[in-house]
Amino acid sequence: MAIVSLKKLTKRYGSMEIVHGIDLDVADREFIALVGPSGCGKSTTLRMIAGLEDISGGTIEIGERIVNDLPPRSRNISMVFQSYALYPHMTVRENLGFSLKIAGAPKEEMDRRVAEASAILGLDALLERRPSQLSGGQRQRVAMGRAIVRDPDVFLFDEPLSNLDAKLRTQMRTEIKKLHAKVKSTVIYVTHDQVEAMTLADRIVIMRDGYIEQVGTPDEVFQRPATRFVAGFIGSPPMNLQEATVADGKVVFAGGQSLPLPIRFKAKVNVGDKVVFGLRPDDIYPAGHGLHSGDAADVHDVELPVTVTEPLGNETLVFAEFDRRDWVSRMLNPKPLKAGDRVAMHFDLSQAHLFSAETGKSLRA
Amino acid sequence: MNRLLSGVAAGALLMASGVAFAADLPGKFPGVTIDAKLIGGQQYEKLYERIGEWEKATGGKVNVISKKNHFDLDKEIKSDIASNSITWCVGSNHTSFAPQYPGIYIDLTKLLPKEEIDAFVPANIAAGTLDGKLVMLPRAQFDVSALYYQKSLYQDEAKKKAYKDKYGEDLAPPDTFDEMAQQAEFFASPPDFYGTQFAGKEEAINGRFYEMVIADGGEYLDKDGKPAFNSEAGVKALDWFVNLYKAKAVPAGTTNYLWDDLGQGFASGTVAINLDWPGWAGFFNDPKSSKVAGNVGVKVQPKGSSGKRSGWSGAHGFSVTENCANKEAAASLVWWLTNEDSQKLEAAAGPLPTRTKVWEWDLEQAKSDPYKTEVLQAFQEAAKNAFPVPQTPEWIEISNAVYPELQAAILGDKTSKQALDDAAAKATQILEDAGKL
Amino acid sequence: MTVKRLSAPTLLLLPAVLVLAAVVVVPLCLSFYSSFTPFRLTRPETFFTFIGLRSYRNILSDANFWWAFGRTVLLLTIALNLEMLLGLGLALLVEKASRGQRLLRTIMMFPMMFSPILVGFQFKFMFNDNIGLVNNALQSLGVTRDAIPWLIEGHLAFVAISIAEIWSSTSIFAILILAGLLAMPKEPVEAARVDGCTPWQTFRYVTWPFIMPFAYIAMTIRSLDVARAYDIVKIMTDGGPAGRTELLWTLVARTAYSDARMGVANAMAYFSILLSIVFTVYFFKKLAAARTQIGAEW
Amino acid sequence: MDANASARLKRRAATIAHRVGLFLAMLFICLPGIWIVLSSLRPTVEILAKPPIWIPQQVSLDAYVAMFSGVGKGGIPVLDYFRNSLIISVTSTVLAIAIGMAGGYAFARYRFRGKSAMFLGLMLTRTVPGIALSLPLFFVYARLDIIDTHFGLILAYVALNVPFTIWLIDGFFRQVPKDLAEAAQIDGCTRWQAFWQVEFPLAGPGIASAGIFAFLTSWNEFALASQLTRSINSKTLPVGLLDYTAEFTIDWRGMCALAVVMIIPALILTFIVQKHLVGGLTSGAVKG
Repeated sequence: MAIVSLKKLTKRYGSMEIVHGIDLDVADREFIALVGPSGCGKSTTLRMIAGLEDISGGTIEIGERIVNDLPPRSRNISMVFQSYALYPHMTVRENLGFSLKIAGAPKEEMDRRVAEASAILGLDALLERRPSQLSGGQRQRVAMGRAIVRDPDVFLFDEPLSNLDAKLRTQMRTEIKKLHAKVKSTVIYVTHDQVEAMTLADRIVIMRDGYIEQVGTPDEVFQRPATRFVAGFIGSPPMNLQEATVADGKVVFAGGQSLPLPIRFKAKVNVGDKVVFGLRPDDIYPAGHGLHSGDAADVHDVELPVTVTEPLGNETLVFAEFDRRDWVSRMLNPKPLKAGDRVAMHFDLSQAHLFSAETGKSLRA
Repeated sequence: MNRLLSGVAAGALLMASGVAFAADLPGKFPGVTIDAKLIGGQQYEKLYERIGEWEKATGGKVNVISKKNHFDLDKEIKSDIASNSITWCVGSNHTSFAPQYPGIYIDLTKLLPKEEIDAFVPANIAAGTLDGKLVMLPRAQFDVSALYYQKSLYQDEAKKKAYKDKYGEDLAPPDTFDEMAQQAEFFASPPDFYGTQFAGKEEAINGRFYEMVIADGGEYLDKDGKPAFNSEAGVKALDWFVNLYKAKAVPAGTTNYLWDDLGQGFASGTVAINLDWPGWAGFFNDPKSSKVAGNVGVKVQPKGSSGKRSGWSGAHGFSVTENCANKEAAASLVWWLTNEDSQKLEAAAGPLPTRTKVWEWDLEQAKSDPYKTEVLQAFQEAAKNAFPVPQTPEWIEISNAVYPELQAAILGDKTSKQALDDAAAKATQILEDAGKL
Repeated sequence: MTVKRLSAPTLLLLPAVLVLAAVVVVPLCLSFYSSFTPFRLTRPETFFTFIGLRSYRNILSDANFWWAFGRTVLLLTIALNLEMLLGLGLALLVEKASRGQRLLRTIMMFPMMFSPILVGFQFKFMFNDNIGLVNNALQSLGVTRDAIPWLIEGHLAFVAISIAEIWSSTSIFAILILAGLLAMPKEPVEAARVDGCTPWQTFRYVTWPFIMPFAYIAMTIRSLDVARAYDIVKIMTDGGPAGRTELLWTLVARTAYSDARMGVANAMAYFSILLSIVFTVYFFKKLAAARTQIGAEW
Repeated sequence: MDANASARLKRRAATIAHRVGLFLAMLFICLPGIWIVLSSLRPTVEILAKPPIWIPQQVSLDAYVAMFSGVGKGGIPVLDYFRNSLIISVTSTVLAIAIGMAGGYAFARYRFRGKSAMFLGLMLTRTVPGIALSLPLFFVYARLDIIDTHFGLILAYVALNVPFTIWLIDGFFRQVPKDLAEAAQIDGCTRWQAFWQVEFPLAGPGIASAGIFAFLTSWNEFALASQLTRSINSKTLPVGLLDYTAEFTIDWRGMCALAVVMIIPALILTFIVQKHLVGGLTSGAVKG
């Protein structure tokens, strides 16, 4: 049983508070991703869970045991570092077996568990090499193997894939997912890459400036971002977000252009409210090239000039100017377009989000 | 081989004479341990083998707590005085350093029979006496300079003739400093050959200067203890060095030379005349170390313009501290290391003794060796004119203040008079600071 | 836990602090006090006479002291800079060599194995005007007929001392700069070559900025340790002749021991300590600046 | 074609220039050493010959034989000096490294108030010239009665070397990524174990190079040794060199022989560890 529970967890360096009393419950065998821009406190939080940083306030429970002041080795965790932190003076085998050696495990057990981990990760051919003789992906695998061998309650990952190239990263992502299916431990995974978080995690924790902005499944955080920040952070390309003012039945942008007030927000706002209007690129598209058929109830059509196109093969990102700003749209089944073309855009306002300009909170019911 | 033989001889003599003093000296000191600071260096070591015999004879024990050359020993003794840690009994001493610390050593006349002290050369005893206290008993390491020269130069007919033509005198080893300078210039042919040389720094140049001031009829310190070397005699003395340097009759590096450079320079055969210490006599005549071996003549030091010969001298000796717990035992050890047998042992290797009897013995021993006889006779003659440094505690400090000025004059930075006036001013200042004037 | 963590660095530093306090700080306090007394070694009672700043006043008005001071600064400046240049050259030469690195590096460090006092004796003999190696060689090669008075003539003596000092200490620069060269990534140099830099430009704009921190480390190490030059100078000229090569350290040593005027000597010593501190702090600053410039956390 | 030819020529010229430069530099470095070795083998009359004798005519080991042949026969207690030097240098190096490791680790791994001031302060203790320190130190030592003991000199040398070892070792620990120690702690190590199992082996070459510097400093130090040692109880080789100087003489040949005896251990040691020395100073990229 390895539930991880953070209560009012706080970190201060001198007078500077880095993590502001966050609460989080991680279920047993759950894969949870901490995501956010650099400096948001996600790594610090992870390191506090690991015991590598003192905590300034609150409690950390692992497996229903308060571990606030326990040293890392007593928490029964393992961790994969961004730099992998392989011991350069040991072979792969020694790296894998190091924790067991320290724990004084008998040789047979050590060999057995190293062999198991090595088999899972396909490291058999590399066991006698040193880290310097390995490629990036191989090192990554060794780092994971070292974590597995310990058979921990909780796996901690600190941006494990950020040193890999794009292709390898995708590949390793899949392997991590498979691994989790096999070892069935609780995983806390820190990343700044929302794609990684979305693809891997059962639930995502989005952090900013030492606060948790939202906790939810990938679907929840994508569909129902709780704040403007989450809305902008999750999804690629990011959501179009523009400041606007609510007028009678419409939202008016800074440049004077307006869109109808989405129906589902009619009861939530008053005339004169300052809001941020958000619409994902998937919900703006040239007629006939969208996710939806375009005949939904709350659709608005505008003809806009194209400024840039980014063809991706199966789709093209079209940047079109509206209210003197570029809005990104995703065109499926792309047709050839070039800068300067004018194109009729569907705005699917049923998918629109409104956030309070003042608090950044979603105005959704 | 020679050394070995003399060692055996000394050993035999020791057996013979050891009985004579057994009644009172060395005495019996069972269980007594004497801490001693001794001068270190190969040529002084042979004597220390005799310490074992003293231990056997008296039942005492000697614990050597330091062995260094005298400059470092001086530093060490000063440090001990300053930190109040004179915990030892017997110390090596030297007439040039002794006046700096008159207070720490006892008067040896109180502990040793008068006839033993009378057996030393009186001048040596006088040099070891400060304010009426005999602070050290000299060992057979007495130093006064004599003139070494390359004999062949004086036998070379061409040179003889050239010299006669030039100066109207016969070429013979110099008897006065003026002759010496004249011949030095005559022989010099830089950079391959030099007429003479002198040690150019520290106490060495100051001592030579001191010696010449006296030879020229002047005084270094007057009877009130005031610096008086910036007199006419002083200027004349200093000019002697300056002119030799100007005439390139001495090696250009001479102002940085110390004794070892001089000895090695003469041994290399590139110097005609060399006023130097007795310790070199063997070295100069040893074909293994010297190119002038077999060609060395020795003569008493030259006369100054006043007709006086002068011999700035130094002697090594041993002293007993006031803090010593067992002064009798310490005095016995000091006596032992300077007694007849010990002196014979040391003198056999070349250095000059300080006991009258040992001088006689030494000359006797050298009879079959004409070179050694010549050396001993010259130095015995030279020793007659010997005198130690002025016995003021500030001597070393004055020396340090004066020598840069002497160098400045020699190198031409100042005139001799100017340099001496500056030096005298500094020396006066030092004496005033010390409350002596 | 918190208490324990707080004390960890303290505990770790404690032995160093204790040893340094015992061997350096306490004796320094003692000597600082004595610089306000007319302390003479041979008269221990003078240790308790207080004369205030008189020694300092005397020193400050003593031209010889200021000459020695200036000469010391000059020697340090010249020697340190030349050592750095030569060390750099040596490191570049050794780094370029394709074979025999092990031997070359050992030879490069050869002078470090010589005790400074030995260096002093060795160069004193080599520079002897009459029988020294240098003059013998020059005369045999027909460069000169004269016996050049290396240790006598004012400038030459200074040169001779500098040569000895440089010979004995260039190794430290060479070894540290070599370390820098070996640690340097190859890509920037290659990039510079492709970008059309001449070898000199490549060195000036790419290599040098990278190894600069190493050079400053060497500078700092050396400036911490400059006083070891004392042993060399002491043996070679001991400040002479006629005070032409007098440095602070030789002056201090002679005043302290030979003249036995410890009080005054200690006052002088404080100037030499001050000088070392100024040099060291200066190079530390330079080092920090150079580190940030290339972003190297060394 | 022309351009290629001249570029090739230039390159060859550069190679030759490099070889010549390297040879000259090495020659300049080695000459004094070679000369010392030669001087120790030749009779004095040949060393000091004028005109000079460049090619040794009589080579012998007399000076070495004499050196070892005991007091009174031209010998000096070289074995005692050697033993003292070895004991003092090795012990003080080990201690300086141990203390330096503790201090360097503190600077590299911990944050604490006044860290940079502390660091500079420690460094500055090294700027005190030996000559300024020797007498006050002597006072303290005289009170503690540790003059002329191994302990006294070891203590002094530890203090002499500690600032420098702290500095170097601090740098080496900084180069060992913090991650590694943390990984080790997560792998079940205490901080102490993590240090010995991971950080220490990785900083090893660097620590070895700090050790070499410390050893050479102790081995060659003279100013303090001449003040704090007195007899064969503790006199070290550099002080022993002065046994060949007396009031009027220097036995240059004997001194050279002793110098050779002194240099050889340092040379062997350096030759063995030079790879670690340079490697230790460079060990940068632990992470690939």
